[in-house]
Amino acid sequence: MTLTGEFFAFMSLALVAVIGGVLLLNLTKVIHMVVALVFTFVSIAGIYVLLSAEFVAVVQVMIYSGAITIIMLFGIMLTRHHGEEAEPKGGGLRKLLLFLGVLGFGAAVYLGIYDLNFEAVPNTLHENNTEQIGISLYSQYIIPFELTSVILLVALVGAIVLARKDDEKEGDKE
Amino acid sequence: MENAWLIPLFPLVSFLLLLLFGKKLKEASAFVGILATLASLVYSILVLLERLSEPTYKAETVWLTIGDLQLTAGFEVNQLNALMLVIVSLVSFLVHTYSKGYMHGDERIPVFYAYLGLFTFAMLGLVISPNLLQTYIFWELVGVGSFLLIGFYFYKESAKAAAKKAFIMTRIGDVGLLIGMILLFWQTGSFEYDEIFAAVEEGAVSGTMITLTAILIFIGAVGKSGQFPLHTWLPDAMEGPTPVSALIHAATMVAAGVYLVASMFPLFNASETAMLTVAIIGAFTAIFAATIGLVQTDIKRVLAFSTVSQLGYMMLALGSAGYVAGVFHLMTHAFFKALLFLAAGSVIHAVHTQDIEKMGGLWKKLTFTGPLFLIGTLAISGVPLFSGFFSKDEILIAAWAHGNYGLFWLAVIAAFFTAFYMFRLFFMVFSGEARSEMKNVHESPSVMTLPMVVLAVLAVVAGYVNTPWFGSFLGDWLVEGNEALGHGHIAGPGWIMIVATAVSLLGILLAWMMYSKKSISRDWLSSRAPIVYGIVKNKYYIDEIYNQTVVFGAKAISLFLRFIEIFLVEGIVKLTTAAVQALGKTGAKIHSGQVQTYGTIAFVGLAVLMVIFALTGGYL
Amino acid sequence: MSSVPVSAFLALALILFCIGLYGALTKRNTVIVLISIELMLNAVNINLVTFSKYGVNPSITGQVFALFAIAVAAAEAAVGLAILIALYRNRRTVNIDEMNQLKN
Amino acid sequence: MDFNYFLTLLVFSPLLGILLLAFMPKANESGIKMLGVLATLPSLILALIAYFSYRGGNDLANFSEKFRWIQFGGQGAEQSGMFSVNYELGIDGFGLVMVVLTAVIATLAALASFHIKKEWKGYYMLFLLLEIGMLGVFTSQNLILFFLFFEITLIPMFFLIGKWGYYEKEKAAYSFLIYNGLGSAILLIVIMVLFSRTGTSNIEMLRMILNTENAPLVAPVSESLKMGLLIALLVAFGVKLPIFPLHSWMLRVHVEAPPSIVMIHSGILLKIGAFGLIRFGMGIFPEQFADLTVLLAVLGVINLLYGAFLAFIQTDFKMVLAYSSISHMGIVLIGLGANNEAGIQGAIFQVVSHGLISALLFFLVGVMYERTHTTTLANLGGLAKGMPIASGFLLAGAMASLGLPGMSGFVSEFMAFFGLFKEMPVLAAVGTLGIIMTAVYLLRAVLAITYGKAEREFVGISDVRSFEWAPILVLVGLIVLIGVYPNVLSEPLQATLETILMGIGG
Repeated sequence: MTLTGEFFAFMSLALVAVIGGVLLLNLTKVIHMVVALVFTFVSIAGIYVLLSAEFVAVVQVMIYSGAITIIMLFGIMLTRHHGEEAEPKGGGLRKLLLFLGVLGFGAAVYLGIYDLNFEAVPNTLHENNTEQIGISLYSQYIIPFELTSVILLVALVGAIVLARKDDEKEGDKE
Repeated sequence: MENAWLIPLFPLVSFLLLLLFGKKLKEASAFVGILATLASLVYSILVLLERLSEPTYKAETVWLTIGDLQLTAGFEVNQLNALMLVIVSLVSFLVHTYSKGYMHGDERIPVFYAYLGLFTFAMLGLVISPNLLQTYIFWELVGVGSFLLIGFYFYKESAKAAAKKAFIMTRIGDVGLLIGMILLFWQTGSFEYDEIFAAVEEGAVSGTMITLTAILIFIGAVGKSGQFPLHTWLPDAMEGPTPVSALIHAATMVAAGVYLVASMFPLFNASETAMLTVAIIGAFTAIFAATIGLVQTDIKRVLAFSTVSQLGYMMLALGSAGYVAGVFHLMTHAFFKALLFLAAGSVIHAVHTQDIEKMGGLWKKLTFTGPLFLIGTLAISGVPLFSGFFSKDEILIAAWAHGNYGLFWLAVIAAFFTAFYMFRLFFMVFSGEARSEMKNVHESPSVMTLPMVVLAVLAVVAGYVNTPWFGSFLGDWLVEGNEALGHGHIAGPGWIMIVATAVSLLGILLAWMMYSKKSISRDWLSSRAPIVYGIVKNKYYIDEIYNQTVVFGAKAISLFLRFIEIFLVEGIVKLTTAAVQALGKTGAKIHSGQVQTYGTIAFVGLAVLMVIFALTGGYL
Repeated sequence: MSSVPVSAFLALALILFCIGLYGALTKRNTVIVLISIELMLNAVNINLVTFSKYGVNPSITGQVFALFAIAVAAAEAAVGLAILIALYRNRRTVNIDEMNQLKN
Repeated sequence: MDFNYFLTLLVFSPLLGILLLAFMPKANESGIKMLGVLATLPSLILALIAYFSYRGGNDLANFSEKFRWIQFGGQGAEQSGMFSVNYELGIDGFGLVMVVLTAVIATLAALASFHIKKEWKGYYMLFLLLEIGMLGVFTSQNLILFFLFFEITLIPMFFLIGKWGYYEKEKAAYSFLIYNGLGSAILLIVIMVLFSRTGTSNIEMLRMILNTENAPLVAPVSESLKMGLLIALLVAFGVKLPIFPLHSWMLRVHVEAPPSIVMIHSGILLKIGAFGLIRFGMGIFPEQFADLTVLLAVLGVINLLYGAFLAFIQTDFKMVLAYSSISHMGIVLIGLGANNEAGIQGAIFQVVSHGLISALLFFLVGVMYERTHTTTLANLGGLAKGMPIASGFLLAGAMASLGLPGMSGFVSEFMAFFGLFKEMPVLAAVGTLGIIMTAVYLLRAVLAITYGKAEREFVGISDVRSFEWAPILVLVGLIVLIGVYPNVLSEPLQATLETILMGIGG
């Protein structure tokens, strides 16, 4: 493995992503956690670029770092009681168990992937990436694409209904 | 002889008939039993007469198939069998007749005769068995017959205990026989007597194995014949009606042990150790029981201990290679001991007590019974010219000739004791004055005295079939054609006969001086050595020792196992249920409704599985 | 040829997935739980994109699927938050410990 | 004679009775009882026909029947017959003997059920269902079918104990169900492993496949797996038999269940354990079985002595009999442990013989309880005065149980020990202590009941009544018949024994 720029880029991006994740787990204020995760999302976008998926990277930045994070922040603002994560009581055993479980799971999967290496096949993903995706989406995956739009619609309507229904209920009560 | 198998069937038929119709027949059921045994007797005599001139007859049929093995059942008529058939059916017939009078008025007469029939069937079946397995089968049946008859007065606690004891003690012996028999089978490949003997003779069985099996079989005989240390049931068995004691515990069943050793004689003879064991146990039992007999006060118990003692004599004879002597004494003993028991029954019938301390002066009142009892007493004491004299003499000679000098002297002392306690019994019952109020003392009816007369005659004359003076007809006939059994007559030094006569007369004299003339105080022993007297009086505390060791041990084991049952087995059960309950409770707790907990558990489970798969490479 | 091995990308995805999983199952604030789930989805997306480039048959399909996944994740986040708010209005809490309606 | 559906008819004939009973008005007590008894008769008659036609020279293979039933796997599997579960009934000598025994005891127990006090309708319907299960167990030629019938016996039994039993009936019923449920679970595992690895559940096929080298298997069955399966079988049937220390449920059942049910239970259901061990344990895994003989013999001796010593100190007659059952099942194990002709035949004889004897004893317990309302030894005594006939038979039953020659108990005991003495003389000698103890505890208990002073309250009680004669006479008759002429039983068994012994190679 040579110390190329690509490698250096990967390492730093990965480091940032992992640090973001760890911060998510360890910070106490909810807002901070969300912000920590933004780093992770952005560095994942960087990873996508390394993997010659520019379009996905952009989408990642827009949807995750943008939309979802904002939604979450709104969620926190709308609901939050105490800004901090309350100290869990009596969950120590569960946490330990889970930690071991996650560790075991990770180890088991890592066992499966650590020496995975496929024959490198030359590909042209980086050339006109967006165009390729567009062609693929509108030809091969047209039906899933349409279905996705249905899902989004349903989610939109559903979210509105969920939010409104309670308003009415409360209105009824009052 | 081809139809000798019919002989045991007559009493069996009587047994079945009485079971079915006994209630209607009432006292008439006695006749069913008497007729059946009469038929057996007549037929037995015919078979014996036929056997005198013809060779052994044997017939068999397949009884049980085990794979390639075929176990057979059948019958055999050889010298010993034929002789035993006559003895058994004769005594049985006489006892059946006698019981007609003795049991008169008992409402359970049908049951009594049914039991007698069952016993007689089993006993006759035992003596014609051609193989060990069949012997064992009838051996056990005889035990049941005895058990039923001892417990005939079922409402008496003592009878219940005695019956139980008799059955269990003999069963201990039976197990010995069973083991010995099976071991012998796997050594020789057969249960048949002749094939076993052939195998032993060929040397197909190792010496240790012969000794082992012989001793195991002897244990069976010890149980049945009331030899030390399994003798304690026999005196207790006197709880049964007296005719039963005469039939079973004097003449037939207890002799079965001797019969068994006699019929397995070639096997025993092949092992010096086994022979010595038999002889020592026999001699020891003879002297041991005789000493106990000295101090008993129950008329039947005295006779019971004398039976034990006499059986010891027979064992001594067999153990000293005196095959003929043993069988001979078996025969004479059957007659005079049955006579004594029947006479004792007659006395009890008359005075309604068994305690000789309360009797006395009955000579004048019981004009038949008295002389008959005397004949029996003389015979058992070994007074010259009576049958017991000849047979006992043979035994002593056999013991001497075989080189068992110590045992010989033991036997002589036992003979002295025998004479003493038998005459002590006789004098206490019949001479002097009555020691308690006796009302309605009357002589027994003729149906009871006639059998006694027959036995008395036999008790006198039976000895002459085998005497050193006129020739040993019985002995020669018994061993004819079978060298393994030894000689018909063993020559011994002449002084033995004199010694035997002297000790028996001495015993009689001593008894006369103590109990009739009263020139020696009766308390002579009890006042001088009260401890010895106490020990002997209590039968050496054997029963108590057994109670303290064997019975207590069994109880202790049982309690220990119950402890295991409660704490270990039930404990495991409780532990299991507790574990399941704890698991259930934990499960209920986990179901807190929190998605995260569910998720955690599901995921951890998955992780564990994945780790396992990863480690095992995907295979379980 | 890339100097970064496939397994490195996969390992990164694995680490992120584990972090997300751990967060989703331990955090008490429902919003954080939702975010952790998003993180897990992201980890999966990394895998998809990695295989689309370095897989046995490199093709654009992996990226397309990543896009779909992102779309669905977005929808899920929206609905999830809506539910969260509805729940919050009912029970005045976002603390997941107190959400045990499954129990009864 | 056409025997095409003979066994199906035989097994399911009680169903007719169940249907008829369903339409019977609940109040018609005598009608229900009559019908209940009559419904057991067809299977009895058919069983006897089978027996006599076999003795008359008919081949038992003629009775076999087979229908395709359930098919797992695709079309290809159907062609090869792999993974198919067929409805297969058939009997060999052992099965025949057990079927006859079951039919006889079921009829007698139905008669004994006249003592039942309530809800005859439900009782008899469950009873008949139980009979179907038992007959099915002994005739099925297929492990899965066997398992189904095996389970059918559990459910009615559970209700019969739980509803018609004595004071602690519910506890006893649960004990029964839990223990036996565990046993069947283990059995199911064994069956499934065998099925999945060999592709067949037919007993004969399994026997052949597993004992031929290089037979076509779906998945390999290693020697150690076979051993594991055999031990699992031992546990599964050991619960049923029961083997120490898995016996405590059986004590409760014996004490709490109504006597007529205990007749069935002790007479037949316990025997399924022995049947299974011989049929499957010995039949399918003969080589591994040969390795386990020492264990079996030791377990047998433990059972024998443990039961005997504990029976010795029990204060309740039913408990004495319960422990005596444990003790006697020890003899079955001893016979199996001997693993030779005599031993196995002795074990089978003991199965039959103990079935008859314990049925007789428990019937008499029922008869006596009916009159004295107690089974505590201390409260009983002198019954020979009030009921001489019942007492006599009780004594006879005890004698048969303690192995008196001329009765069936002796033959089996003798053969089992006969066999074991050949293989392990020392162990057998230890075991013979059990023979003595059997005499001790049985006499102690029986004499305490029948002999001794009559308790005043028992003086006026009545002896054996009309319908009570039939079971007593039939059972005693059979016990004596087998005892006097054992070939009546041993001849049908020879063919089965040969098959089993061929597997052992001895």
